[in-house]
Amino acid sequence: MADKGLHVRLNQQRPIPLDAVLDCGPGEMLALVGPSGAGKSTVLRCIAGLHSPQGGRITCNGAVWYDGAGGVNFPAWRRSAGMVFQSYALFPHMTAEGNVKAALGHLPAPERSARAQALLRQVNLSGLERRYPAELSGGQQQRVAVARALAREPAVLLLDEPFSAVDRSTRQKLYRELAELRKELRIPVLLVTHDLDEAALLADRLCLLHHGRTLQSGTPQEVMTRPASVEAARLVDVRNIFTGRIAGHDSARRVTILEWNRYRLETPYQPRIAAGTSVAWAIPTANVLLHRRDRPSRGEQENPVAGRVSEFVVLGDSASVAVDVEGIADTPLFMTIALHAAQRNRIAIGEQVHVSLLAEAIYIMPGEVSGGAPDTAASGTEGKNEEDDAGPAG
Amino acid sequence: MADKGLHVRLNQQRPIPLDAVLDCGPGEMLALVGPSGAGKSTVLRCIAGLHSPQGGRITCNGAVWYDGAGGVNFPAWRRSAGMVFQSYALFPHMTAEGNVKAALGHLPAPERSARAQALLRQVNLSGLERRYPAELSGGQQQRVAVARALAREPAVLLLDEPFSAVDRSTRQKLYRELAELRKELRIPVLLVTHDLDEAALLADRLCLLHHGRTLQSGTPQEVMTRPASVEAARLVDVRNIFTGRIAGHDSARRVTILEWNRYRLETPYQPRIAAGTSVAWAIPTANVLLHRRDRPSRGEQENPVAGRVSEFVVLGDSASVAVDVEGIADTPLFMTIALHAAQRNRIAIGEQVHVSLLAEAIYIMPGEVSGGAPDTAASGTEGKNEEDDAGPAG
Amino acid sequence: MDWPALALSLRLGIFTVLLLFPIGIAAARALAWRRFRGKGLAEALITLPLVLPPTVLGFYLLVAFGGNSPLGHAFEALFGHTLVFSFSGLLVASVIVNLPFAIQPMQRAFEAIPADVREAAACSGMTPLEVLMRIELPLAWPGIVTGMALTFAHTLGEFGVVLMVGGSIPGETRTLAIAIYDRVQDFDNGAAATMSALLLAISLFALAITYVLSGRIGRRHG
Amino acid sequence: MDWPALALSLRLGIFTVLLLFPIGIAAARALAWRRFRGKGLAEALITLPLVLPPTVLGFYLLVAFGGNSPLGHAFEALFGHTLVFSFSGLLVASVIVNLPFAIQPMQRAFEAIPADVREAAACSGMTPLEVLMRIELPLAWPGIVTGMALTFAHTLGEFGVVLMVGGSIPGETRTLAIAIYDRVQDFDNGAAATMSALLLAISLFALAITYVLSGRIGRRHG
Amino acid sequence: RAGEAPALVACASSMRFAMEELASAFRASSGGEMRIAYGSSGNFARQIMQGAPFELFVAADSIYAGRIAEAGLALDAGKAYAQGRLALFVPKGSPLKPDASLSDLGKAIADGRLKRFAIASPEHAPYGQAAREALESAGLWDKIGPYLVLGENVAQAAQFASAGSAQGGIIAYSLALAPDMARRGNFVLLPGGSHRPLRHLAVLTRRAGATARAFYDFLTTEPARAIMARHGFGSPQGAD
Ligand SMILES: Nc1ncnc2c1ncn2[C@@H]1O[C@H](COP(=O)(O)OP(=O)(O)OP(=O)(O)O)[C@@H](O)[C@H]1O
Ligand SMILES: Nc1ncnc2c1ncn2[C@@H]1O[C@H](COP(=O)(O)OP(=O)(O)OP(=O)(O)O)[C@@H](O)[C@H]1O
Ligand SMILES: [Mg+2]
Ligand SMILES: [Mg+2]
Repeated sequence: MADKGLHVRLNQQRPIPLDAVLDCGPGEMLALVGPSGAGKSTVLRCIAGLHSPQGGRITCNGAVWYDGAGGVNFPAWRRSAGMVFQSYALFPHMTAEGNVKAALGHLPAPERSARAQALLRQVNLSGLERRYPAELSGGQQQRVAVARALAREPAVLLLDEPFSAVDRSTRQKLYRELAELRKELRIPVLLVTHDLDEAALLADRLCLLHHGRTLQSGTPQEVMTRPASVEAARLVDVRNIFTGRIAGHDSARRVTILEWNRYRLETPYQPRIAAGTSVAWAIPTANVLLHRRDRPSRGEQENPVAGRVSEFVVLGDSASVAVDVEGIADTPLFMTIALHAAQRNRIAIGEQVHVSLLAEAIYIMPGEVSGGAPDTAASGTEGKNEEDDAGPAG
Repeated sequence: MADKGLHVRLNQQRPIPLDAVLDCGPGEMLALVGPSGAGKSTVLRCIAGLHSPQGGRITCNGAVWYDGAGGVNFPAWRRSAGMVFQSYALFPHMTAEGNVKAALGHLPAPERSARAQALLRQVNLSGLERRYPAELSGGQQQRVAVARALAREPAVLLLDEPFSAVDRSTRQKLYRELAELRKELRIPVLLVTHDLDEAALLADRLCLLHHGRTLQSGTPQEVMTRPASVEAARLVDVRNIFTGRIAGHDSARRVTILEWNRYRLETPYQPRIAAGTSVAWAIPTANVLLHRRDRPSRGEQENPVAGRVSEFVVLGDSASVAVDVEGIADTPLFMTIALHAAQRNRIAIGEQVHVSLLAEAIYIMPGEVSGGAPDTAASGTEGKNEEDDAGPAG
Repeated sequence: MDWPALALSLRLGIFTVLLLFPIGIAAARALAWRRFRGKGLAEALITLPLVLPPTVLGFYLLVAFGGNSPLGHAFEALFGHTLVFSFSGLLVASVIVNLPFAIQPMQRAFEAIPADVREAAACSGMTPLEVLMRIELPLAWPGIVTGMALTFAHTLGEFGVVLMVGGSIPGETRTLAIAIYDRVQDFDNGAAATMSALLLAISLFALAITYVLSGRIGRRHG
Repeated sequence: MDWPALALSLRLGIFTVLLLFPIGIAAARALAWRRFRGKGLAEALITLPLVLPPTVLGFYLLVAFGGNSPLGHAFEALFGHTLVFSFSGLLVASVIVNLPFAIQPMQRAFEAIPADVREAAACSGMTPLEVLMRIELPLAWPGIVTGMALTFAHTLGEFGVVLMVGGSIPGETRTLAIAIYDRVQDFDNGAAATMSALLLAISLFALAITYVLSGRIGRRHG
Repeated sequence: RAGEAPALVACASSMRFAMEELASAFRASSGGEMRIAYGSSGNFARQIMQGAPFELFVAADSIYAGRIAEAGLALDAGKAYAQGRLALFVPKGSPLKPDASLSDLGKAIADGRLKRFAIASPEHAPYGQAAREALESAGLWDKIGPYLVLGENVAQAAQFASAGSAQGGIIAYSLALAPDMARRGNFVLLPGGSHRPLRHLAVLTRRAGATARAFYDFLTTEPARAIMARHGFGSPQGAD
């Protein structure tokens, strides 16, 4: 009860289904990640007191802000939650400085102006204090919204995609400011983002939200490398998700053998999974190694697989390559390789390639997968996405 | 004149300074990249006919849309430009389907509904056709805006950060749809984005905009690896920018020697730059190689440099490391290495490290740099950014 | 119950609303979006009919449109009867008197339409007329309905100006409001009360319906 | 020139505006944002004073406030003089008559404030009162000014109701509008014209100033 | 005369009850149809000057009809068809006595029983002018000033006098006879000598047709006088 930090439990059927549990300690930053329409903004709105869920409980530093059963429901202005709205929601009749000053009610009037200017400097907007929102670019407006949310010295900070309209270098600066601020303020910070890099970079913990339900929480590293389910894996952008069957365990070599169509893959030793179980498994695109054409290299004995390049996209220094693996229908295997490596090996669409799936990087998800023949990929991404959006509607 | 594609020349002093030249052929996608407040939205608004610049000329497929000297200025509705607004600008009184149908005026009425639904399916919004904008999440609204812009079958497509609010996997799908569409429609597409990966992935050409001025155009690869100036380099997120002096040329070994404080760096042979010239130079973070602690490797003879780790940030599979190079004040050298390599070499803040600057990756920018002692970094990024925003105001 | 007077009042109300609908929208849009010199004065001039006592306004209109004025002469030459003391005269007077009621709320409604929404409409290839019909009018609708409802109600109740330029001729210019006033003056409170109740019922009904309907439209994009 | 009448008219206009400012804002906000049963009816009822001819309305008020009515009795017991034939009576009548002029434009203005802006204000730690003062009122200001300007102008010009409940007592209930009407009835067109011109000048001045000022505020967030 | 267009008559609203009876009596005797507009005499006078299509103007005083004649819009100088009378009206519950000599009114002023007293505006309403004369003859005009509330016309003065907010008023006798008024209080006819005669004039305009002329003549016939007497109007005799 007198527990520090933010504790949130939300239950609701309509209009937007919610079934979410979140905890965020003081000074902690929790990233809330999920597809468009998952309910991320709605969760923030519930915490800020702008939406009353049907049931649940929200406490902050021991104070009960909302309790569906107890009939407690603090109004927004008494909750002391600083919020950056996805739509910015600036006050159109106030200048940038006025917008920030409006949230400085706790300071004596003569100090507000200096503080507002300092906040605007922090978000890289010095010189634009006198502009009205209509005279600012999208990214500039967004930064005013960030400054305003910080101004209040809130008990929790709720950031709804606060950097989506800001260019990368300004964003770097804002990241640093935010980190500073967290050290100073020691309050829970909730960050809604769809940028996993951003989440990995900034957040202490990450929470996956899907159809209003929290799927998994943990450190970003944990969630991204060890997603708890196929659903979660897809949300953290794991592209190589397949199903297979546990063939057995080799306690001597400390490997577990995974049957994937005609292939028998060595994977980290996990004797607790019974042989014969159908499982979903994944491998990061960076851990699919391309065999060099000219000479064999270190990892070539590890789970070799052959296929044909079906897609080749250059992304700056690196390239994303999709390989149709022999014997595996439908879904290609994706790999990311350095651009020069791709060029050296003359990767092109239609070319035959040999790759290795690094054994230590193969991750088998907990829980049995029903149906699915062992050789198929764990259902395609596209069709699914359409349901994602329609889902909460029904 | 009867030239296909979009040709834009804009000149303006007030209220927003502009000095921009853009060309975009049919079927081509041009990414417009620049910091927040650079004038990207303003350029799109000029093309769409929503803002009249003081001077310049805009032609599309040979038709003059705007000519400051000739007094031509087509109104927006006659320009046939499909636009996604940064603020979405959906019609609040129409459903998602209604919003799209509103831009289908060119189709016979009975066909509109089916077409609108098809477009909404393309942007992953099936099932939400009947929702009003206020009942959609931010990302869903943005996708309605994209569908509406496509609906018009425009002569040019103007996309102002059209995917900023959309999660990564939906974005992947939209990328694919957009690529399809470009093949079908063969129209010029202008994409404003601050995501360089997105630009690299989608765009045929990239144009850098800064303070309303177009700095450089070219393929994304070109612009990102060969920025024309320090300014441009900074915009494409090149982190390692330094100044040095050309010491001389070694025509035998076909290298140019660059003096960088106490170091003499070998760089690709460029005899046309006179010895003694002060130049700005850059190196990609991926081309700074860490020397292994355990055993020496291939590249160690190449431009070795020693320093101390001052920053270490893990980003998914890889890590970003900042090294304070001995003898170089102020600005660290950044490198990106695989996470496992960092761990293997026990990288930590304060540790001494040895790195090599790969000679072939050192890029010397054209033009002499004035001032700057050869050992300093080419002026810091932070202070500059603040001016970036204040700049257009003055 | 003075049925011809009721019919006349309704006819006057409906025609006034029909005439002021286009006039009001045109004026309100211009005042909302155009910048021109003397805009403040134009807005004040439109408010004028509110400032003058209706009877005084009626007096001025009577003199301006009367048989001795150039305007009155011209009208009589054209249509064969005087503008004052005829339904046309009432209508003209009623339109002038209701300018502020119609235009002011409409103007505020047009001003409230976000600029980017109108721009998006133009970028969707809609002609200015289509933008008006499909974007501006629906979004400004609550304000337009307010203006029209105020106009209709006020026309039904208008008394001073009609009295001055109408001449209270039965079936031609004797509106229900005047009939009621006559009854009150005559101490025929019963008849006055009946007629007032009917006038109220009609107006309330019309107003309640418009507000409920426009509320329903407005709620959609709350 | 009837200076006491002018002073009285201005006093009545100012007091009416002062009283209707809080009343109008409270009613307009409730109508704009609350959902309650019978809201359409409430809106229609507020429009009522527009529907009834002012003289008829005045007659009903005369009876309702008169010495024989409970209300009239209560007032007389409290203040020692009758509500009718007094400035207080005029003021009450004027407030009632102006309800639609004040509330309708304000309501539309409050409705046009985006929900997320109000939410952001609450999230900035403003109390509901601060939100009202610093966000809602400034944003609704053009509509509020419209309502107040319509009210002021209409009060100066109001004639029928004042005639009915006032009794034309010089310095107490004889407003400028009534003085002008008296002159017109006397065929003293010269005096009527002078007074009308003054009334017009004052109103036009007040209106032009408010519109220019509120336009300046409104333009900022165009 | 059936088949002829109905005559358009402008009639002072205080004459309405009498007028309706006169019109039906006229229709019965001659078959002439009329459309009658009721309103204030001042308005009608102005409207006729602005070209209003009235054929006959039946005013409730002598001034406005006279103006029409002066403006050259009338066929003749007009003729008096009735004479108005004054009454003291005292609403129910009033401490005032309906006393034709107005002596109780004087006492009420002195002992504070009187708070408000209604008359029509003496500046431009003929009945107001007459009421002032009556009060002057009773020697009360100077004392009653602070208590007066003024009706725009005599009908409004009657409203004031009967609504209970005033303790009484001097109004037209014809109005006091109206059933609705009679129920609300008591009244007494003031002596004709207490004020100058209130002559009611009718005048034919230059648009007058045969029906209007016939009705103009009918106004001064015996049956018409009888009807007017019943509604509280005196004979115009001696007035000319
Ligand atoms: N008023 C409403 N009525 C019904 N459904 C709604 C309403 N508002 C939002 N929704 C739906 O609720 C779901 C969650 O919306 P929310 O805004 O919380 O999503 P989000 O996770 O923030 O998405 P995004 O990343 O696109 O902003 C969406 O599917 C949306 O369509
Ligand atoms: N009405 C105005 N008056 C003065 N300056 C303005 C006005 N509108 C915009 N500006 C300024 O013009 C510059 C360019 O704005 P623009 O919206 O084109 O930027 P942008 O490149 O789209 O930025 P972002 O990425 O943040 O959306 C900004 O610095 C902005 O502050
Ligand atoms: Mg959202
Ligand atoms: Mg922009």
